[in-house]
Amino acid sequence: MDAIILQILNGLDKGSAYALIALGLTLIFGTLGVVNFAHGALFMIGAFCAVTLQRLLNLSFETIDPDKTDFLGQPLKVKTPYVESWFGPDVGATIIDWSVPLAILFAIPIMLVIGFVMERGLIKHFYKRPHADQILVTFGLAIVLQEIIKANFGANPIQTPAPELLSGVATLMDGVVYPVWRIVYFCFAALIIGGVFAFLQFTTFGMVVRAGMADRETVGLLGIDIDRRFTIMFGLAAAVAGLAGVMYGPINAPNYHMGMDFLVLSFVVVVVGGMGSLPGAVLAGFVLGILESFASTTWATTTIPGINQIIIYLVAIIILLTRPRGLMGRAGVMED
Amino acid sequence: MGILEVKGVNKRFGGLQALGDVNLSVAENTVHAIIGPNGAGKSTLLNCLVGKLIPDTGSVMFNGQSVLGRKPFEINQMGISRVFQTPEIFGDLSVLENVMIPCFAKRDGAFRMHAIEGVQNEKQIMEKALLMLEDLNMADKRNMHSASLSRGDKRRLEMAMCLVQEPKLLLLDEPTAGMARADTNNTIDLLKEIKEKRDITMCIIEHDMHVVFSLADRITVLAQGTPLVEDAPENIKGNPKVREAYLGETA
Amino acid sequence: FTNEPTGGSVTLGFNVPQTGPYADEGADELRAYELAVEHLNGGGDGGMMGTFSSKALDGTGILGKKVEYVTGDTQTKSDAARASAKSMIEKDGAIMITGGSSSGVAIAVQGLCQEAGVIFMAGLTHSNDTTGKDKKANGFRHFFNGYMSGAALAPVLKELYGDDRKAYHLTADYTWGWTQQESIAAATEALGWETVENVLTPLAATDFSSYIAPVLNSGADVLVLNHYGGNMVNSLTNAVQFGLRNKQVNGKNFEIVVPLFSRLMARGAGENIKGIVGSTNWHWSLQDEGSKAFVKSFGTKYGFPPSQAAHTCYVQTLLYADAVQRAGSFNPCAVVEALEGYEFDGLGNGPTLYRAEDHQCFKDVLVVKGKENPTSEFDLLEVVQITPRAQVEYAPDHPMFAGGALGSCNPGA
Amino acid sequence: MFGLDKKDTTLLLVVALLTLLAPFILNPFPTDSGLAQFNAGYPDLMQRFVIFGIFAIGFNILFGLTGYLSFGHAAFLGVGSYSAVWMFKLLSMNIIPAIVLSVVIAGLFALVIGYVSLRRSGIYFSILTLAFAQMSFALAYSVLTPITNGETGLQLTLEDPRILGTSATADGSIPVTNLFGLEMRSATDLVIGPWSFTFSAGYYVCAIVMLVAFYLAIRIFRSPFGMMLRAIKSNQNRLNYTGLNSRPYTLAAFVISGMYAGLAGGLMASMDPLAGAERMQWTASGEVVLMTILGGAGTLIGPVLGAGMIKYFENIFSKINDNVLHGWFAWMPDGIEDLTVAIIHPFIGKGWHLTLGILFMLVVIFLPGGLVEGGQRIMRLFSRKKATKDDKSKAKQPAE
Amino acid sequence: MNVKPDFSKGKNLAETAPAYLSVWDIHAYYGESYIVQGVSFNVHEGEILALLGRNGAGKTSTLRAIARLDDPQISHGEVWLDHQPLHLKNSHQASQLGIGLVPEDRRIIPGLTVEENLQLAQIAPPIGWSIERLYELFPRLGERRKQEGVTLSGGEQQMLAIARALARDIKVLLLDEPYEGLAPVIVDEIEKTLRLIKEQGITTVIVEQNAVRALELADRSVILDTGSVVFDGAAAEVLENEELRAEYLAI
Ligand SMILES: Nc1ncnc2c1ncn2[C@@H]1O[C@H](COP(=O)(O)OP(=O)(O)OP(=O)(O)O)[C@@H](O)[C@H]1O
Ligand SMILES: Nc1ncnc2c1ncn2[C@@H]1O[C@H](COP(=O)(O)OP(=O)(O)OP(=O)(O)O)[C@@H](O)[C@H]1O
Ligand SMILES: [Mg+2]
Ligand SMILES: [Mg+2]
Repeated sequence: MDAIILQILNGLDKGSAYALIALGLTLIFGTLGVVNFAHGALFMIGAFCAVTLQRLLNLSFETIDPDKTDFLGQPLKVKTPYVESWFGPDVGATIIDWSVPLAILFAIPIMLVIGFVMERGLIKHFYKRPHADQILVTFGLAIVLQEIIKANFGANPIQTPAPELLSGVATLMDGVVYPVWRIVYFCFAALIIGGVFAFLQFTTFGMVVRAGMADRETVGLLGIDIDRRFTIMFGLAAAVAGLAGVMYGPINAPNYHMGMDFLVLSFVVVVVGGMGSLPGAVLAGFVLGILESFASTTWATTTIPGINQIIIYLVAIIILLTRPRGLMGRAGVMED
Repeated sequence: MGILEVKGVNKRFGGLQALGDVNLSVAENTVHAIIGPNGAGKSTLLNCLVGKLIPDTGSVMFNGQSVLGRKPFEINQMGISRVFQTPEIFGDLSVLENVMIPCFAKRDGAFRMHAIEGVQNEKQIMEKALLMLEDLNMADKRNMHSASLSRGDKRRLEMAMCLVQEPKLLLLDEPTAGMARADTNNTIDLLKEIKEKRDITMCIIEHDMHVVFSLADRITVLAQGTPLVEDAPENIKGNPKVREAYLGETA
Repeated sequence: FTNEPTGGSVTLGFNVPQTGPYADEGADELRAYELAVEHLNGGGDGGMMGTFSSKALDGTGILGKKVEYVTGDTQTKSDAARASAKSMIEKDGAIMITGGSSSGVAIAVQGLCQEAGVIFMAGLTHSNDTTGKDKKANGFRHFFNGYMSGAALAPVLKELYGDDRKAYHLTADYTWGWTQQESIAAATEALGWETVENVLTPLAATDFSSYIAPVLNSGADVLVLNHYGGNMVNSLTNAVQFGLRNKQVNGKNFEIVVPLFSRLMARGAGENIKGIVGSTNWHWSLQDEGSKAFVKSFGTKYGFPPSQAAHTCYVQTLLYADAVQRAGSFNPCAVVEALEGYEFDGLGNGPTLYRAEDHQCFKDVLVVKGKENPTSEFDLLEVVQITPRAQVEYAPDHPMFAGGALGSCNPGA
Repeated sequence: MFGLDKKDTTLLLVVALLTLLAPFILNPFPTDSGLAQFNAGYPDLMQRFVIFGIFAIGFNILFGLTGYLSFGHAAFLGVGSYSAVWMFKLLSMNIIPAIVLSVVIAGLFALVIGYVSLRRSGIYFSILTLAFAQMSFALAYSVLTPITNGETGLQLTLEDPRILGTSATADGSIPVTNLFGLEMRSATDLVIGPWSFTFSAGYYVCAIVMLVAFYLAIRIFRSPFGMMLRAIKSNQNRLNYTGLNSRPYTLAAFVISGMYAGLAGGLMASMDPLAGAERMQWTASGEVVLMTILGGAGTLIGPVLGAGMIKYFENIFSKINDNVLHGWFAWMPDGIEDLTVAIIHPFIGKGWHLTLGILFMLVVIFLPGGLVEGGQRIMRLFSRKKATKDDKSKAKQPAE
Repeated sequence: MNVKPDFSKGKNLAETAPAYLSVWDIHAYYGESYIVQGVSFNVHEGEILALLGRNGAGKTSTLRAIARLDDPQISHGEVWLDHQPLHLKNSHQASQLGIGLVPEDRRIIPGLTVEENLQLAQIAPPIGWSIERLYELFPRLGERRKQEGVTLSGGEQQMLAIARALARDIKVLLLDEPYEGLAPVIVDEIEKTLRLIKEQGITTVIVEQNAVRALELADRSVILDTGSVVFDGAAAEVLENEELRAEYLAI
């Protein structure tokens, strides 16, 4: 029983990661109709915003400790972060400890700017081009972004731990413990998803963008500056992707290709959810997350060997064959 | 017994009764016009004939065979062709190719692997397509990208695509809408000529009364999904119900 | 024979992952190779050439020919690695190929070198199969393997955690993972440990939570992570997140074991690695003369200490050069002969044997532990024990290694 | 000639000439010069060019003509490779049965996957194919290891029970793949002055297969079948109302392109008898998509160019290291040399991905039709003179 | 008698143009093809202008150029609306300045309901008729407000397209074949509406194949042939001029 509850929690947690990434992707892909292979890279850049902030906070001056030696036998240089010297060791250490939550504030403007620049400078010219061209250009961009990160941060993962207070486990009920940060992640995802839904639901923004997607020209004819809205939408999507990345850091240490790892999966989630449907993407994220969790139990893998390897794809196939447009897709979106 | 027999067809879209108990019999080698106010269900009826929609109840017999439950391509192979209300053509292909494709469908059936022999060797088919284009005054545009035709030309192209198949039953949904008067007249002449030359039955939907009265042997007036009257053209003009529901004062 | 050097120089092929998740390891390997070439050509301080038991090398290249090299990218994919190796052989005339940082790649390239008739000096490859069922006459491995990890770890584990333990294995679902799991399970079961469960995890997995959660209530009190690279960093991080480190089971502290360790991975795992036991081929803090010399010349040139991958690659290059020098010929068959059954010392692992039967090196194995209070970003592991060579040796026909045949050396065209 | 019109015949002849002379064309630089690094005329890479060319040509029959974007085509290539290697292991080292089997098996595989996936269109189709391929990859990597040899890839061993042939040669090695005795690995070198050219048997076998494949592709493009496929891309709805059943057409295209992929896989295994699971991964499927788009989707020669371009970068740029750079720029003054090397450094060696990424972006931004469009623009530059630019002379004045 | 546009090359039209909407010497291209070849005409405030011509004459292209839609590309030429240089604006700015276009293929936005299609028109200022008032004008739309726009019948879509233009506060209404596909009763209805609009001082340019109807409604007429103006004068004049009608309009 406990095991089942745990797997449901895991499923929800995985699902919230999928849903959050898919949410950003579906804004660009399902709504703007751009096959954005750089979305994974945006997620990755979000995570590296946290890494960068952590590095910035850890910027240190060096003092020599004559008692110790480094690997070449020379006196060891000891580093003290500036933050600690400015605010005192305790406050400084706390600030460093909280670098991931702080990175949320840091990442939002950065991701918005990246989103705007990307849209204005590049994607804008590709709305009317075939999907194939969009794939090529965004894939190229993803590679470039990845390589830039790799050149600066290396290929190995870099830990961005959660603050002390939010790490460790929480006892949810007797015998069921769960990592605190994962609970935080789930709540955060729910918050962002709710926020985006509200924004698109309670304003005409979503409708206008959808309309612009279907027929830019006519929307322009009705006096609406659709370009600006597309840009905002793109920035929003980039910010969502980035925040998903920032918060994901403490769960798995960021590395430069984490985006690619998630890319294919997030496309699957979006499509299974149904093109153009935000709730669909979120629902599919959770469905796939939970199923994946259950498929990795020993019971499942002994019943059907290898099921954990293929579950997501298998479910995707079954859903797409039984429901022509995924879970909640709209007719006519990217069907040709 | 007509070539096309529609009996008791009903079609609902949610709460809307688009077709209510439609009965229609089209005699062979005649032109049957269906007219009626906008939203009367004319296009919907046509959709039920070509397999785009399946009626909720009722039967549709063509040449003694039921068309219900068949796929659009099967129905076409039975001998029903349709011109759509908004032109449906192969925009990426040239005008000539657009007309050749139905020729292949006519000759080879719904599927045949012709993967090796070049198109340019299909002389007969090409000639047939060209002749058709000449009939419609479009031969000079044969190498144009069909997407860049003007709207009227697109309509004519679609007509060519249907006529070249020499269907037994040709369904025309507003074939002359958007066509210049001169071309409308040409089209009328062409349809008349075809009717005389070939064994063809036509079902035509039109709002242009000039076209309707020049061509139709019989007219059905549809209103709110049900046939209002069915009669010869002379009688329709004078029918007060039709005047009120459809023609207005100016007709 | 293939690519016989005719001019004044000889070309070696360094085939390392330059892109993909192992790019950092590849970069470190490449540094080591460059250093080795420098030393072979008489540059720098000579590094381990000074401590090497064989004195055949004299700093004038190999057999008097200046050593040159070409590099390529394996992308950690068998296909790409073979393509890159082939281009070195066919285009650049490389006479020896070395490098790699995964077993799949090593075995694929080893097979290629056998067919093409050049020598392959494996880089970082830990699977039993490399010198087991997939061994090849033209291929040599200096690095240790899964069996040795198990044999070295077992006594230490017993000492640290007792002989009444229940182990839960998470294993990467591909050949390397399986062979390592098999080796470790065998070694620990011999101690009296019980293997509660072995769960295979997909290679593509990034979040291991759904594999870790069942561990909590399984009754196991040790978790063995048969993962490498990013998989290992993630599974370990997840295990720590779930509080496994602070858990008490069966009245004992819950423990995590990572059988194959590397410093680069340890860095990726950050805080989570502290106190976790594993095995490694070599570590820069070793105090023998060879290691000190190597760390010094590497550290001076690059500003940080070498990784175990760098070490094994450097050593392999020297060993190859030395074998040619001793054989007096670049002919692969002569090199094979010179390396087979060769005993040497002074390269950082103590007295070492290149066994003739399977071309595997036998040497001491290090058992290490994540350091609690590192003094620098490199000082992440501390050596718990140096397991003597005798303890990790096995018969060439040991069941875990059986199946393949070395075949005969192929000098190529 | 060959049942093609003049333009296509010229194209075919040009391609044939280029492929057959590739050992010369790809090795323009003397062996000892610094630029020899850019030579691509060695057997393995030349084989890769044509094999991936075949793969991309086949992919283009599906994607370029019908517009159905398969994201799982690498699965067919992988299946082809596995079949071929098994044929080598079990039957004979002759490549003919191996290639035949790989084409057949890949075709069957494509038939099954295509039959299911083609029930959907657009992005839904893409994801279905992707899912099938990813499942094949995951299974080949793990559960199916007895058949695929998992991570390591399926290789020949000294114990293979080869029915027609020996398990091992007299000197204890694995026999070499051959075409009725002509060994695929055999090659002859031709040295002319400082130049050296390699003629490899394997390459010419691949090249001839590619020319046949290319020729067939032209015939398909120009056939009524090809026209139907383009019609499907343009307006599938219309096609159905015209009395044509689009399903068997798309399925046929899918199977044909799957067979091309299988052929490529079989050839790849014939040149180098190893089949690895990564060949089926989504990145591999993505690669052929990129090749096709980069070269120019829907054009005949584009995919081959795209394939060549990507493989060239992968194999040539990745091998340039700082050492080589210093070699090239040794003539510069030291400081400037170091600076130049430092500037180029990020783009070569381990940075070849970066260069490739930038290249993708540049091509798609400036040459919307891919490399082929680049070629056309150059051609147009030469024939510019004819084009009248004087619009005003044509412009009529408003009616009076 | 043709009215020669009262301006000449080079002068600042804003000062000299007597007209409300001035189209001066516009040239438009689709890629390489040269479609509009120097068209000029003036429209006075509150006037209805009928722009006539055969299929492919360039009527739609001219309207699109005025509304500043992306393609065709205007190479040179100017369009002035009430002293504002429209040729320097893009389409949404033109719309905000008061240009409303009812496109020939209606361009109902897929995925949106009837009501959403109308709401969309009222997002950017200035806003015209209220949605309720539009439903009064076209009750059929009111009944179908929750239906997806593109599933409307052809005629209903046409109504929606016109309603959508009126939902904005327009100064100039550009109608591209507004009567196409409409039942005669509805045509009467719309004609009445257009007269109503005219009374409110809105300027209208109407392109229509049903030339007689358009000319009866219009004050002035411009006839295009292969991209150039061949007639510019009073509407009544065309109706009287047999030759003109026969040559360019085939009526
Ligand atoms: N898919 C659908 N969903 C809901 N309602 C529909 C759908 N298709 C058609 N309708 C409605 O059914 C009615 C009949 O439509 P139909 O297209 O048959 O009219 P029509 O007689 O062809 O009119 P017109 O002359 O204007 O083309 C219309 O009111 C239309 O709004
Ligand atoms: N996108 C396009 N690309 C190329 N040519 C085009 C394009 N659109 C229109 N044309 C061409 O421009 C010419 C004029 O087209 P336009 O649509 O302006 O004519 P029109 O007078 O509105 O005709 P109709 O009465 O048939 O609607 C036509 O010959 C058409 O072929
Ligand atoms: Mg209709
Ligand atoms: Mg028009």
